[in-house]
Amino acid sequence: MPKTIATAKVVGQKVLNSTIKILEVYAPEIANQALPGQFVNVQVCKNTAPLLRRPFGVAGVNKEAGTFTIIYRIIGEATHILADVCSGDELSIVGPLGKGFDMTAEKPLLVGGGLGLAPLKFLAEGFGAGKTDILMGGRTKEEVCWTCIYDELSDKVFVTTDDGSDGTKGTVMALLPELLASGVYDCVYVCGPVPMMKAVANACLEANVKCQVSLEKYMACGLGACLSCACGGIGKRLKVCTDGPVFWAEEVVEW
Amino acid sequence: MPKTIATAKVVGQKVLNSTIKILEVYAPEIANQALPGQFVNVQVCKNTAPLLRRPFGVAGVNKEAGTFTIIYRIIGEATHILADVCSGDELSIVGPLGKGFDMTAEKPLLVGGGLGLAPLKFLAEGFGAGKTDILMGGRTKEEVCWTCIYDELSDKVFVTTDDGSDGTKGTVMALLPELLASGVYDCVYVCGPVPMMKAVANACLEANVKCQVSLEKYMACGLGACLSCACGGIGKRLKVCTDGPVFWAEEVVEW
Amino acid sequence: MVKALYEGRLAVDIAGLKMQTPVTTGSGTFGFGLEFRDFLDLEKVGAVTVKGTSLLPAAGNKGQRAIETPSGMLNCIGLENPGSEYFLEHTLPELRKYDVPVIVNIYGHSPEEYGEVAKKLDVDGVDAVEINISCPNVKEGGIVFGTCPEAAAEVVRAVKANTSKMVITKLSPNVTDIVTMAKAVEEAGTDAISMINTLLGTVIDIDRQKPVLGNITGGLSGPAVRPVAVRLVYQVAQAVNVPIIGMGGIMNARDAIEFMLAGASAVSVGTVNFIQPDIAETIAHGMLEYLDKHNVQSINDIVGLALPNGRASMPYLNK
Amino acid sequence: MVKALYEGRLAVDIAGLKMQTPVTTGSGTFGFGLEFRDFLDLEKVGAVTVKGTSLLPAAGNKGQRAIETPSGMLNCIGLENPGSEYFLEHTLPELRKYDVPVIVNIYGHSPEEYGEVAKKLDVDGVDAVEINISCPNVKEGGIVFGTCPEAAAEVVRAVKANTSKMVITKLSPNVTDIVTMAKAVEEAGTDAISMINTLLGTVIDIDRQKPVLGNITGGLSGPAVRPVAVRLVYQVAQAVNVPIIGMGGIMNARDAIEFMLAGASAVSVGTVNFIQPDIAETIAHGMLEYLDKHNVQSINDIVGLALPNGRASMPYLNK
Repeated sequence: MPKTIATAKVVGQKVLNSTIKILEVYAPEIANQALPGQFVNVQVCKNTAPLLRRPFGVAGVNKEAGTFTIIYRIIGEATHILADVCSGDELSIVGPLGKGFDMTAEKPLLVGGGLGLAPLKFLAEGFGAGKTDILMGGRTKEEVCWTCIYDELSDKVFVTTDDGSDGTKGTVMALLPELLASGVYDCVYVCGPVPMMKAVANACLEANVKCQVSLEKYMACGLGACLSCACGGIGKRLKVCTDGPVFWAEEVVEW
Repeated sequence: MPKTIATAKVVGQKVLNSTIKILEVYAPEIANQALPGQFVNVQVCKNTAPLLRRPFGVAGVNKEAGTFTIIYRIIGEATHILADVCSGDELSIVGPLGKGFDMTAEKPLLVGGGLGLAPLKFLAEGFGAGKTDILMGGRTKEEVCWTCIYDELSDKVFVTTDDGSDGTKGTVMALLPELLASGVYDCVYVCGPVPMMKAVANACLEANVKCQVSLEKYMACGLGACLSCACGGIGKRLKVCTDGPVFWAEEVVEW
Repeated sequence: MVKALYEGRLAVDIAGLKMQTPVTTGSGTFGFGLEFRDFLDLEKVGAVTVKGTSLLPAAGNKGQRAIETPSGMLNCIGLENPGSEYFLEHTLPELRKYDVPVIVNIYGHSPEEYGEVAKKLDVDGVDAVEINISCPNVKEGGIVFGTCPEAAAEVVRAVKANTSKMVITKLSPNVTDIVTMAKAVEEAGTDAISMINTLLGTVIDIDRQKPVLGNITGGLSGPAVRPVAVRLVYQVAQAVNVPIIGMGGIMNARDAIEFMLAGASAVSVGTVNFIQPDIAETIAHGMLEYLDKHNVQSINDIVGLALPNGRASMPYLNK
Repeated sequence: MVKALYEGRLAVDIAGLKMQTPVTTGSGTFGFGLEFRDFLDLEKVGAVTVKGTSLLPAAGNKGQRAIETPSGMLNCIGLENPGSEYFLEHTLPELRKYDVPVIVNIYGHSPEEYGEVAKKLDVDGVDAVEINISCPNVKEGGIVFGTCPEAAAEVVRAVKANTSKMVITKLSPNVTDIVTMAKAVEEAGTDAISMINTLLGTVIDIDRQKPVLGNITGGLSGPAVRPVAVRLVYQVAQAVNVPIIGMGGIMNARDAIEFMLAGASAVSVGTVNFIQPDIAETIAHGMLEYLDKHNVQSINDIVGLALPNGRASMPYLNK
């Protein structure tokens, strides 16, 4: 499955909430190959600042249309530029990159927060509508506005917010133990802030449920060359960009 | 007449030829003050590359509408970005900068080439329709496509091209001597490549006709602070950005 | 001053030089200050540092003097200036109309010449002199004062011996060991250190197949050099007993704060003046927002916080 | 090779190392080359320079290892690599399947260690070794070999004594006088010089009030440093008798040509590999266009043209 440098044509952008946008681009060479969990590296402008490409998890593909989507938060120099691209504009995108999720689960539980909910969306689509349950956590109601997406995709949608403005008050750990105890799920897929992923991974270990984590580390190339995103595995070094971003929880020793 | 940092709103862009565009922006604080010969310093993007503002001579103003125009060639990183701005976009523009042309001539002859024809357009408008004659020189017919602009503005329009594809074959010097000899003109205003301006200045000196030149030198600030654009005057240093860009030909010793 | 700006929250005292904000202007990037009056209130700038002034007028370099580079620019102005005589007669009186400290950047081609300029400028209206040691030592065959600890120290002593003003020495980054340079000028009596001066660079025009700049090489400034400047401030702040004025690619309040967290007691804005001519005043607002966000009363309290042991890492703060 | 690429117009010979194009890859920016096979034809790269290899495996630095800066990036990978053993057993056999010269960048913490790595890599399939002297000398309390002429020379001698391969020494720009460094390694027997390594820099996170990088400082690379790199090549080219491989912020053919006009006989692309992973191959096309535009047959003929006396300024071209 070769990686390519695609000249992607922007199809359009949608707004998810005040700071998050959904970008759809036409790039069949990537859309036809991308698997849930993989990411792409986007060049937001041709000038030297911002210089590096920015990595984004693939949030979904439309093989018929040859398009795929990424979901991003408008937070820095690069994403502000990205937020201004219009239908018809061209973006240089390298991908698909990294290794995706294991798709063999019988009854998967997805657990996510923040932008981690973007790759999980593609995963939910990969398993098929209604096949997955999802537990999402955020600080406020606005951060879990992703329910509008997952209500269509997943079977059960569990929500927690730190301030209790939506769903159960607390973090995902307020609900996870009982969900695991129910014995319904044979695999948990978590993508979100590191503290969330560590807590979930530990809970799964105790409950003896398989768990995959999708790591995010600052990366320059996304190709396994620069070693910016290296982390510690069992008896060997791991590269988030090529050995991951998806790992079995027990594979990762030093996060 | 204070200089300001204006947040200018793009009104629109027109194409003059394959590489030259006309940009109109709304910035009354500049439009109401700018005089023929003055320039503005435009920030084409908010990122650090390109870093510096780019200077452009004011090519015309519409005081009623509060707008002014600049005419530029799409040649480098900055002008490529500028070529993509759309109606409604905002640009930070500093101006008006520099000293303008002397407007006391009875019968002015404008001489220009390349983008030098942009500030001369504003000068022709300043004198009033039909008040000026213009002599423009270029390498090819395409380079003197400005006739479409000056046919409206000026009385007589003289054209020379190096390859003879339009007007008289040769440089502006093929026609200038006889025009000066005619005794019709009491002042010549020249803006173009340095060799053209030097030749014209010398011819005027010989013919004893007053001559103003509009110099262009690489400048960083346009405010008289960086001294990038300094040149040699009579017994003193001159700054193109604040003492100029318009000088009486005899003022400039070291171009 | 009638009333302290911003309730004094941004006021700093650099070796006796009282500034209402920690922001001064890089020599050669702010003219004589007067050029920027249309854009800002000079009295809301911490201090105005005027362009490099020499004993006699200097014409500077021929040919192209500046060129943009990725996120930076090279300049080889060649220290063109009207000379100390002209400055005292025409410029200083104008500047004195404003209630703002004036720092005069000075240079010479021998320690003696530095001393003479310093003496000439030891007048009312001048609050401090900043020594530009990045100049060729004519006597020593043009090697740059700023790259030799002994030569730099000699210049500092010559200036100190000829002025009653506060003396700032501006360090060059083009050295293997900036700490040795810093300690040498501190030893020689400088009251403060400003850093960094520009990095030496060049750009070649591949069509003309010649260097773009008339002087072949020029000084690199702008955001491109900021990581190098912050690193050098970070190193020197842990080694000297004098305050540091940090500079090098500051574009906004974030960048200024970065230098202060690295150990600078004040900052200087340079190349950005060409792009945002009001920055020397407006940057103060971003600093206040930062202080509020972090619940800090005075800008002085953030100096050095990013050092290995925080403020305890700075000899200057623990004298 | 069956047939010369581009009719041999881009072929260069760097101290015996025959390259089909003047373009090699910056150590640490191209992995082991194999990572880029999806994007380019390795056999159309002038030479593959693989990442810094040490005698034993190295885990590198903890914490964040890279951060973007204006037109550049800082990295503090810490020379993580699987070690010479692993390289010889697993990587080299893969690389040998391609008809492209292989340059191995090596480092150690003592001259002896440098010598041991060099000896270990003195095998078929390795065409040259590049010495990274920008490492702390453990014996000498961590001062960097690359900033001391004697220490650098000692490393070069140790490597030369232990290998039959062509030896390239990679110079650090963090010195007052790079010409002295260049002459020291030339004197010690290096066959070629590559320059520049990264500039030391740091970035501070103003919210966390700590340096961003786990190692506090990192190496600055990318277009931001190009003017500095070109200036240093311009200086060294006028002083040494060995060929120079120029690098530092090359993004495209224009930039590569700029280095060659300044006196580099070949170039290396680094940070740009992260952005345009096919650049090491595609840049050749821009070079050919330039040769055609200027009516030059061979890329070798443009080397040094921008020097004060053109190619006559280069001792290496006038031996």
